[in-house]
Amino acid sequence: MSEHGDKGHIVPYATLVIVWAALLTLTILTVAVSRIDLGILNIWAALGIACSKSVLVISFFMHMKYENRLFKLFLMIALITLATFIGFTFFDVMYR
Amino acid sequence: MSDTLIQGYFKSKGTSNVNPALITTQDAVDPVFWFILGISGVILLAITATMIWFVIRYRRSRCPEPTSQCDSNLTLEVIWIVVPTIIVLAMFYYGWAGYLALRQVPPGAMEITATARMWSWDFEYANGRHSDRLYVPVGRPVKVRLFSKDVLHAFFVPAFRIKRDTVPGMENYIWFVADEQGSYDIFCAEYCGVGHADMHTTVEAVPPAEFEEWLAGMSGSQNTEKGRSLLARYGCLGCHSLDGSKLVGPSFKGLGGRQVTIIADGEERVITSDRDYIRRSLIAPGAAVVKGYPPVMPSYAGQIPGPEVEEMIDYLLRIGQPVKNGESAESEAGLDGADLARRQGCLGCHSLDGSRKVGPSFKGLFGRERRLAGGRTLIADEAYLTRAIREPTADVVEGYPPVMPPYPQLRAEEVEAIIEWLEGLRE
Amino acid sequence: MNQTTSSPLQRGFWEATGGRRGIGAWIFSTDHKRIGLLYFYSTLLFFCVGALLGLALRLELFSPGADFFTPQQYNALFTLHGVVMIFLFIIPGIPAAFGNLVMPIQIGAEDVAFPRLNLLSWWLYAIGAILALTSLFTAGGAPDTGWTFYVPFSVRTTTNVSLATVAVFIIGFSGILTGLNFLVTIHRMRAPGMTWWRIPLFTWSLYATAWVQVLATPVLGITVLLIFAERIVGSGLFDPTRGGDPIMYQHLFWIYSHPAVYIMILPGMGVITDIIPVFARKPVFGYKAIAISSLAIAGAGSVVWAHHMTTSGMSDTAVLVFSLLTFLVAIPSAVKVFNWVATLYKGSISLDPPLLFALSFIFLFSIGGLTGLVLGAAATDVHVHDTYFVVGHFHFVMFGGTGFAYIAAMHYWLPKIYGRMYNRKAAVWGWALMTFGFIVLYMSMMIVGMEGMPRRYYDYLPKFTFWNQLSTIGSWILACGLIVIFVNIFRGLFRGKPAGDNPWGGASLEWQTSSPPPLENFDYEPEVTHGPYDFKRGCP
Amino acid sequence: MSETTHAEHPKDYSGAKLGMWLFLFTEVLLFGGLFILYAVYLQRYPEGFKLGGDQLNVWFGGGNTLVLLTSSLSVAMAITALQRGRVRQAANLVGVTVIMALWFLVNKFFEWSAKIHHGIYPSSGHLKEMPGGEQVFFNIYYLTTGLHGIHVLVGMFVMTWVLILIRKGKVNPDDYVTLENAGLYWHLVDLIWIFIFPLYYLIL
Ligand code: HEA
Ligand code: HEA
Ligand code: HEC
Ligand code: CUA
Ligand SMILES: [Cu+2]
Repeated sequence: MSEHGDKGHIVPYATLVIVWAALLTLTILTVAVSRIDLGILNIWAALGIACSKSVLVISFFMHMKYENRLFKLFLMIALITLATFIGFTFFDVMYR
Repeated sequence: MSDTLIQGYFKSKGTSNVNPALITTQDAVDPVFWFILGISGVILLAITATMIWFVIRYRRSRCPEPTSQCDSNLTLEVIWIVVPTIIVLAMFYYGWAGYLALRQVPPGAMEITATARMWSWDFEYANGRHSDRLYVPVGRPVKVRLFSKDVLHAFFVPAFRIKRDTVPGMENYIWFVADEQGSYDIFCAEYCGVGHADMHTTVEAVPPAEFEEWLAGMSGSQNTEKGRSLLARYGCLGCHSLDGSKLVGPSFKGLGGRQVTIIADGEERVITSDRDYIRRSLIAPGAAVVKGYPPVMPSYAGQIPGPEVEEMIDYLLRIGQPVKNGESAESEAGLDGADLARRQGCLGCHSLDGSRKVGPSFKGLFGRERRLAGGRTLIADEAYLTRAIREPTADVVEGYPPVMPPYPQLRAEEVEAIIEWLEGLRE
Repeated sequence: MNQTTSSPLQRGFWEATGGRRGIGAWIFSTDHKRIGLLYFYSTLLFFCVGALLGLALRLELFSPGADFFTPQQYNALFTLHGVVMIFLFIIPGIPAAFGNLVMPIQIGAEDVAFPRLNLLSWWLYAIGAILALTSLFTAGGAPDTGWTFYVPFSVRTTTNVSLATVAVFIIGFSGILTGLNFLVTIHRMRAPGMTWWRIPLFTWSLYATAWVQVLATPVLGITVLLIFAERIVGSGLFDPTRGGDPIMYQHLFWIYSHPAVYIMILPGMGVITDIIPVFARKPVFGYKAIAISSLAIAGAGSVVWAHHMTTSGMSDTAVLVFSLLTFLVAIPSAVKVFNWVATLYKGSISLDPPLLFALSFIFLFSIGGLTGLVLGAAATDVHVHDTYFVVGHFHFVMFGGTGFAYIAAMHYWLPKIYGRMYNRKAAVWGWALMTFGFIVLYMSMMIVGMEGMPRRYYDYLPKFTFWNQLSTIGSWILACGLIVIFVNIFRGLFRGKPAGDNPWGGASLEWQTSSPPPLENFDYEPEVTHGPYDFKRGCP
Repeated sequence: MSETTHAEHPKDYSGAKLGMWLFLFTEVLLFGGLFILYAVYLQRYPEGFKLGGDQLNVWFGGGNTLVLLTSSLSVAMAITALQRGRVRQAANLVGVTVIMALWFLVNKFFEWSAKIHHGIYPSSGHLKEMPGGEQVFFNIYYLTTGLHGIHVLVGMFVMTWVLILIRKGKVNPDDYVTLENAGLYWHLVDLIWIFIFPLYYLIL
């Protein structure tokens, strides 16, 4: 990788603003959804929306979309680790 | 069977001698131990032997150059991945099966509730009786429900290979069956503070008939015993001694009428301990802390019924005071001291032939001059012996560790019977 | 540390003080070798402190009853012994000391990726250590919770636990930064030709370790912060009277602390893997298998934490799952052991001190690991949990494993760093005493544990006396061995004969540069053309 | 510190960013511990959590969400601006971010004060009288938002520092990895809030 070659992709303002608008929309959506009683689904809907917002932030604001595979791999490792930490704790609390 | 793990291995394997069909917790655990340790031993030996052999066979003085540059072999590597996998899966399976047996209480088990607190145990039986040793009938499975009043403790009986934490705010359980009469150690296995190592008590496995008798008996009478058992039940004796020795808190000995230096609102004051003071100490221990002690006593406000509080205070005011007459009317009950001594496990530590075991021999003990740790000497008379049995740590014989457990559960006439029997062992 | 100025051999990075003088040339240096030595001496210091505390524990346990210490003092002693050994010695021990010293050289880099961050790591470590020591002498007295800080006791006790948790937090942070630094270094700083499959296995093990450090240590951070919050602001998250659950604390604690045991052992395994082929003059057997097994241990080791909680009252399903997973971690460890032994086959074996320690490692670690299987099986763990059997197990793996690897690394790499050699015969004597004393010391613990003696007891029943006394005697033998070792090695390093650039005939890069190495490790840009264990082409 | 030895070596951009990302993972896992507790206690006390969530003010939470999202936008734009050589604009955008951070903290301050005023804070007598589930909810709420607040505060200082560097020309269109890394940190603070908001404010 040469000095300036990997200095990164320039993300245009327009893209950033569109992402921001999408984030705001999703925020409103999540508030709206929380007002409807879906039982257990409420929490999953909230998490689902929060995850999509994160994907947007990570991909565009944090430039992950333009980084090489290594960065994406690292991110997956970290997220999987967190998920197993949370998930495996439930082998205890769910069945106690 | 209820031996330590290692003794158990060398004894011929036989199931319970009371009921041959009974599975004990030891039966569930011991084979797993020997399975895993056996395989491990073989593997360890093989690896070590191979290693040493290679080192000797291929030492540089004999092989100045390596005779092979081989750096991998797929077959070998697959073998030593697959074989260990099979081995560990087998170990896992046995371990799990044994664990399941520990978790499945046999039908018809007797329920007992154990409550741990800093730093003592309290056991409650179906009829409401309490004790600080765990009495169980031989041959009958027992389910112990485990609770904690403060921090984590763990109920551990090595003889039955069982252990489980007591967790505040949560109920745990454990089961076991004593297949042989005897006394088995109960340890606290979860660290719980200064008194952790002293949270030792025993399982007393007695014949069913005797158990029933014990369970039914003694619950009403004897005021003194009641007071003492209340102290044990509410955990006071975990922090306060009855014999003048200093534990976490001041000793109860001679508490009534004593001059106490307290620190209240940052000021030091000397007061005389009386009924009111003791009651306040129980309800708001933080308000006036005895000088030289940490303010760790929990408040018992609302936890002890009023009459019991008064009974405890009665007892506290009485102990350490000169013994009043008229309480020893009921001796001569025709009890066999020798039998009692054996049953209570005295002979595990004391010999009858003059030889030294963990404790001093009983032979010729009565009436002899005793030298205590600290240099005091006295004559082994009835009063001394009673104390030695009731509160063994009060006077520790020189040259012996202070390890004799107290025997609060012995009835007064039983103690008397034992002492009578000891008297007969004079030269 | 400046005694060496008088030495005629003074060369290499020792001379490059960066314009600073005295202690400043060390504690402000960003050279990875100097930082490595800082770590080496600090971890060694804490090892000695911890070891003396261990000696004190054994002294108290020589006979039943409270002999030398009050119960409270004993509790503070083992807490301190555990905290010092775990957080100040064994976790930073090999990665931060020897990793810093040789890893960049092994991959042909001139330093780590973030030299200043590296220095910051050491500073955080030092600050944490000072705080930990301060907690002994202030306010409520030395912490008495054990190194596990279990609630509710750790929240109730009036001793100085709060400060200790802050110290642990800071030390944890230091470990995170080291791990992060190593990951980036290994990814970005390899010399031309240093492909992934040419990286020496010590560096591979550091790579796996670094991942665990980065991903598991933060959980420790939040765990100790929670204790802190619990004590200071009364956030009753673990308090059952306020809806909390004390068992959740144990989950959080072990989510870090089990992976931490692999932070401790993996670098040790790496040291052994680098030593054995050199002294057998033969390529390591199963290079890829060993590299991958390091990653496998790191990965699988992160999901077995609740095997420390079998009797805690957690669900039986969890016991099942975690027991099964625990057994699976044993497999990659087994692969390593077999590969080490196979490497010796048909070699040309020279029994120099580093190899002797490596062989002891294999033997002692195997015992420790195999007893880990007894602990991993649910039924047997119920009996031995929180007894001296566990104490025996972890001393075998931590001291017999990592501790011996640390000493092996000292004998293997310090001549490189100092350019001088110690006396071989004295090292062999020290090794023999240590290994023998070690077995007497800790085997006795395992036996008395199986008999049912619980841990963290200042006092025990008389029936346990024999094994305890034997154990204490073992600790004295071990102490003699350690003293011989240390005296010998430091005499050698400061006054011994010149060691030469490649005293053992190693083929990895650290042996290709001079002893001691120059400031940026190589006088030329290294080109890597062969593997680290290619002795035919690699050595003269 | 090591100017003499290392100045002549070119900066490794990918390396620096890799390091920053790894650091962010540790932050994620630090909060992860709290999220583990959240998940477990939510499963145990769904009712208590609903009651607790009801008492939090969606307007405060929602408002702060907007503030943080917008501040994220401004940092992202600052990077673009700097890449395009518009130094002034970049500095202004970073300035906006700092102001947003401050705004967030002020909001948080008012929100906490209101709660504390109502006697709801860890170890308050009022809280201790509530049922277990609600107590746990508020305790974990305070810890999580408190820890997050500290991160916002740190982020604010980092951004101010970067602003100074831009002004001084130390961070410039040819060398802006410091801004990128500071931006990454700031986005992380935002990301965590993206989860805190629905989990605490919208549990109804
Ligand atoms: C360096 C540190 C280290 C290492 C490497 C290990 C390795 C292992 N540990 Fe250990 N452990 C500790 C440090 C360590 N441990 C500590 C500090 C504690 C106590 C904490 C406390 O409570 O204070 C503890 C406690 C502990 C417990 C909890 C005990 C209890 O409190 O009840 C358990 C239970 O499963 C366990 C299991 C294992 C296993 C299965 C391994 C495995 O990884 C071992 C794998 C190795 C081998 C298996 C041997 C080598 C292989 C062969 C010889 C080949 C043949 C093998 C087969 C066929 C399988 N350990
Ligand atoms: C790397 C880790 C490590 C190491 C090396 C050791 C080493 C030793 N430990 Fe360790 N130990 C732990 C980690 C370690 N320990 C942990 C984590 C615990 C659990 C704590 C808890 O329960 O919370 C524990 C608990 C523990 C206990 C149990 C306490 C209890 O439960 O009540 C005991 C008891 O005997 C003990 C003894 C020893 C001994 C005798 C040594 C010996 O090997 C020490 C050998 C060293 C010497 C004999 C001294 C040698 C002399 C020198 C080095 C020269 C000194 C120098 C100068 C200053 C000039 N340890
Ligand atoms: C956790 C340990 C602990 C327990 C359990 C405990 N105490 Fe105490 N107690 C102390 C300590 C420490 C002191 C001294 C400090 C103080 O006064 O609070 C003390 C003081 C006292 C005093 C004043 C003693 C004197 O010498 O003036 C009395 C009376 C007392 N306790 C009674 C009891 C009774 C009755 C119980 C049980 C129902 C009990 N305690 C349970 C630790 C305990
Ligand atoms: Cu109770 Cu340990
Ligand atoms: Cu473990």
